[in-house]
Amino acid sequence: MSIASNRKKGARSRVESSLNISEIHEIAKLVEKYGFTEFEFENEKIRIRLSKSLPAQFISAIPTQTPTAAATSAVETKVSADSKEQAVQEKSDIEATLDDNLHKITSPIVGTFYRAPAPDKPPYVEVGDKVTPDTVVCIVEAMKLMNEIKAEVSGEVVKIYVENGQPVEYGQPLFGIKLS
Amino acid sequence: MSIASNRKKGARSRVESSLNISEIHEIAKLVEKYGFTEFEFENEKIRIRLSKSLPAQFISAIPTQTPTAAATSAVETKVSADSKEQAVQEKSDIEATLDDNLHKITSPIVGTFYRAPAPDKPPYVEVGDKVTPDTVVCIVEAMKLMNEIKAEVSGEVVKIYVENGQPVEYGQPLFGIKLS
Amino acid sequence: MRKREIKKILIANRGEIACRIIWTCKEMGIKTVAVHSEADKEALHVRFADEAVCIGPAPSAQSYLNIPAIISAAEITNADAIHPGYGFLAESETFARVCEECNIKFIGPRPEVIKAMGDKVEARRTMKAAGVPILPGSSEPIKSVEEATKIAKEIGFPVIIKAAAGGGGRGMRIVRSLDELASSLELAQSEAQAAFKNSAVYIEKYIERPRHIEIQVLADENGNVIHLGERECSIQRRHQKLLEEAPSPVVTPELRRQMGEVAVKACKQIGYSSAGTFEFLLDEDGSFYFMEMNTRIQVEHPVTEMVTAIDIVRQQIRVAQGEDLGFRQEDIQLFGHSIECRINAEDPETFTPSPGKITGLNIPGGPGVRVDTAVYSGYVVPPFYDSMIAKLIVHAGTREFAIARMKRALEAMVVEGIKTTIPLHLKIMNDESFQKGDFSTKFMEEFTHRKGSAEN
Amino acid sequence: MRKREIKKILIANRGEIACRIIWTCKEMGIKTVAVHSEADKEALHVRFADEAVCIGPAPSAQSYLNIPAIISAAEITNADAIHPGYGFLAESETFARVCEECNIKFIGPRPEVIKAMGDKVEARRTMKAAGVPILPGSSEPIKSVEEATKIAKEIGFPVIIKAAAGGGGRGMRIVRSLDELASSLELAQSEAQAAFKNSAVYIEKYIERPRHIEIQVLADENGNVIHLGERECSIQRRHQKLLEEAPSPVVTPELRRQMGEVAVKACKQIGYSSAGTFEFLLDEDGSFYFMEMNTRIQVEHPVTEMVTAIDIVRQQIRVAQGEDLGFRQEDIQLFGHSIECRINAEDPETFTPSPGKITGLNIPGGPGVRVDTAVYSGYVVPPFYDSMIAKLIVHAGTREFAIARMKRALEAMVVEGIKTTIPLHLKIMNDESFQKGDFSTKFMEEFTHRKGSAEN
Repeated sequence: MSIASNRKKGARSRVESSLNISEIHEIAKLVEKYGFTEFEFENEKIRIRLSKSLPAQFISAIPTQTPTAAATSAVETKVSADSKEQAVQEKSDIEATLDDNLHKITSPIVGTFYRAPAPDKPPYVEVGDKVTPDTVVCIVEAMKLMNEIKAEVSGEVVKIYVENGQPVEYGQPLFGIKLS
Repeated sequence: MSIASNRKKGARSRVESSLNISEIHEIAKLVEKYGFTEFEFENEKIRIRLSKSLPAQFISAIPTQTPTAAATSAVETKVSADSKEQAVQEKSDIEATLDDNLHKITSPIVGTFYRAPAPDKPPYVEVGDKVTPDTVVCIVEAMKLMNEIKAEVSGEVVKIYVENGQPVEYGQPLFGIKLS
Repeated sequence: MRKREIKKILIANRGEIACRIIWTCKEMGIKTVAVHSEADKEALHVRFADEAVCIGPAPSAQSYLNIPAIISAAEITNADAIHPGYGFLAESETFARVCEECNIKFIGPRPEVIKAMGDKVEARRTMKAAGVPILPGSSEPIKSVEEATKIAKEIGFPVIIKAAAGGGGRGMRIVRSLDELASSLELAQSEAQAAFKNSAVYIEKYIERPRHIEIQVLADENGNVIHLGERECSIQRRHQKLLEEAPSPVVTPELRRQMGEVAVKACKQIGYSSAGTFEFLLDEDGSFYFMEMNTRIQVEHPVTEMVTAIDIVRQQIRVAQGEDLGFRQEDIQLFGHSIECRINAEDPETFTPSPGKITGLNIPGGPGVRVDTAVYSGYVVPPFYDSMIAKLIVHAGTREFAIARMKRALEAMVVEGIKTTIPLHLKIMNDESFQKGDFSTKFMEEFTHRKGSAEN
Repeated sequence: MRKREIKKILIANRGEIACRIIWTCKEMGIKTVAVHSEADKEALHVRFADEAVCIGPAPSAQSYLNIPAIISAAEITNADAIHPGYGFLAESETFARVCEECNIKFIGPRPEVIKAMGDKVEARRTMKAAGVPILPGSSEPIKSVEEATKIAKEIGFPVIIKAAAGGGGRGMRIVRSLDELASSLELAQSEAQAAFKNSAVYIEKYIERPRHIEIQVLADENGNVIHLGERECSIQRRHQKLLEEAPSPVVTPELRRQMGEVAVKACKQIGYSSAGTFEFLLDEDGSFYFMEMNTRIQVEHPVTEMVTAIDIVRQQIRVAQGEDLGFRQEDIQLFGHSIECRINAEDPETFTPSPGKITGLNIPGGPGVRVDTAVYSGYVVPPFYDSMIAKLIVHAGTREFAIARMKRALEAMVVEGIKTTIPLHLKIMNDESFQKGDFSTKFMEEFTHRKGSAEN
């Protein structure tokens, strides 16, 4: 039994998506989009074993699969396996994971979820709508930037997990899609 | 995995005999024999939940199955079961427990084991000797008192686990007897 | 007193105090022998001692109270001293005497002193003779209203009339003024006659809201005695202390000096040595009355260690070696405030014991937090012994800060698999009367009542 | 500086320091937000914070170094301040600036100060201007023997001749007297030419056996600055501190005063605020030279907390609220001695990381022991982050006593399932040079060598 597995009131729900390379790509692209290419690594080097030999342009180097990704890939499999075990424990807490046969569109960033481009506009998608990979399904606002989130898959929207205006964390399921 | 199950050098071997009422009888008899019938229970009461309502003549009351024995009997079964589990873990450490089909004569007290009544006398028993319940098999010296240990069973001595003059702890196997 | 070097100590105890003593022995370079029952084979004191001897089956009467087995264990391991901890044989004159006869140093005061302080009547007589204030009252049954009036006037109201044959709260009557005395006495006598077939009653001073305050003393075998200030132990349930603190929120430096001096003087008079504790009842007007003396280390000794930075077990061992105390009274300075919560394996509402396997455990850390425990994740709390599984101790600059620290430490202390008193302690920390320091030994009664009312 | 009340702090970190900050926030009644990567879902900082936000996948570049994600997490939880801990973004000027722009209080000094101290060359220049002693040497390549002689005489022997293009120990030549200078210079130049195709060399003072001594400072935003004495951090392996202590066994009260005053003066000059650390090289003759300044809380801050009884994180938060420091320099008193051992999930011989599941755990307790950790029995140490899993800290009256205490605490600290540096620390505690306090930053080299010889 894990000490930390007891959920407490007030904690946000945590989501069980496993780590994969395409998500790293996606995240790196988005982070890059904000223009934060400069990081201070001087002390970080001392503290973070896996990244200590990296050049200062760490973030921008990510999409090309540089040392970090290579160095961590061996252990990622292990972590995913652990996550799956923990998922069994926490399943009942998270409505979204019950729909195991649905594809989930998850939030690639932390921010605020908006279903429409503006308060007076209709939502991008509703339950029952068909989507293609390029369909914009929502906006996640982070640091005053409106990030359009695309479906990335083709199918039908069958679930919307998050209410308009709610905060979302990384990896949190936003939509359940029945793939076509 | 149990933190305390790692054995360290210098610790004496611990023995896996389970708790039973006949042993309590036996021990109580022996303790009584030393004449220590007086115990201070005033502070003990405060500290020991199971015995707080006991009269001061606790020890001498034991053979007649008074409150303690009654109060603890419910939990004894549980402890025995636990001991058995732990025995599996520690088995390899203790030579004696390997001879599972032998009856063990164990030390009923802490003390020093002597095979003979005096240094210049022959041992009470040797491997191959037959014993009956009343056969004295050894002496365990405790607090300058020589306590003769009887076989309590009939059979043949096939193992002697402890060297002459060695210290023994409570419950430590002394002889292995093939019951007749 | 000639000096004797102690090289190996047998610890005639189990649980956190056995470990606590092992830590200090290790720091002093002294070898340790653990003794244990069959139920304690997996206990940490067995793991961390240099040697371990199984002394008997689970029931403590046949193991931790088994004097011959313990003495034999000391003999076969060549231990030259025994530390009894608290409980079990810690205040057994017999045990101390057997140790002495077997030429094993008993770490505690002399057997005669243990005996004298163990008999409550003799202890009070001895203390009275040594100038320690005792709760005033009649020493013989009251014969007449005139006699009752005389005594009541002497000791002052309120007084309590107690049936000689009563006990446990029965046959008691509190009298708050002279007007009520005659009628109360008559009533009490007839009640006593009806209830106990014995009309004899006594009169004693009644303290409305007493606090349980105790003074820690340290004495060497060469006549030096000091005190380490007081502990506040009023938070009790059925005379079981739940939490303790040092200093008391109501003891002033002047009162501390007075109580300390009384205790030190008494120690000198009775030839006390080693660590000891004077338990007093403290009245709201600052009067204090001797209850009893504990001739051993107390469960709650860490709060004193935190505010004085003195290791009391180390001092016990030094003194047992014939050494002088390492400091004089003027070296003792109190810094900050310390609180100890006793974490028991008990239901926090009903107080029924909750032994069993600890399946998950988090021990709080960070600044000002000390945890004395002998449990670990996977440990099975046996049903045979005391239910206390840990002492959570905090230290901070002020009482308010110490309460805040205790709250966060209690929140971070996680024990899974069994029930514990952690939730109760959190409620006490959040209680307004506790926070104000405004309480007496009746705290738990009033607290439970308040909680009961709040829930209705 | 106007006061701003901080009601909720987001902690942009993980592991023990995240928990450490949560403890102080709880004691101050401030709400906390944990951020975490997907690998840290089961981490204790997530459990003990009031709220938790997953900010990205396991690699720290996409989680704990992900500025937009952290700022967004602060915005969606309405946190009004961010504590960066150490490592990760703690010394990122960019991060401090983004916080400022987003109207979130960054708990640390101003971005300009972080930037100035982050650039080593600028930091030295600034410090020199502020009167802080810098390691003397030539600022330009040496042109002639005469120039070399002049500089060497100025700074005193021994000196070190360093190839401008060298590094990592290559192209260095130590000169101990004037006689050797000319020939050494010639040799160094031709070696440099051969090795790096560049004959340019510098001269700098050479310290034979330097100690790494650092001064802890605290500054508020209203110009008040104090220091909390020094920490001894010479026990390092490849510039990674292994264990630290306070005070240093060689720093006298007078030297402490000197070093402290230099640091305080420099802080005032650069307008420093929050907690900070001046790292110095200390020569055997008592001269000290600025190395760098860390503009954040340090891993080893607890040893200072133990000897001063000051909660440094609390002071950081108070100062971030615009409050004055709670005390003046004259209020700071050092009591006793404290040692911290960093317990890393590493092979104690090869130092290769040893992540994995902790299957058994015992956290030592008893007097004078503090453990700052975020692991528990059953926790899986992830391979993505730093290998430090716990800080074992002891406090005692003297250094000798603290070493004895650390030994028994190390013996009682059990971590099963992964390898840790506990055995290495035990060996260091038993090392004679360590016990005498007779060591320099070369300690680990010499220690490893001694151990190697002893084993052959």
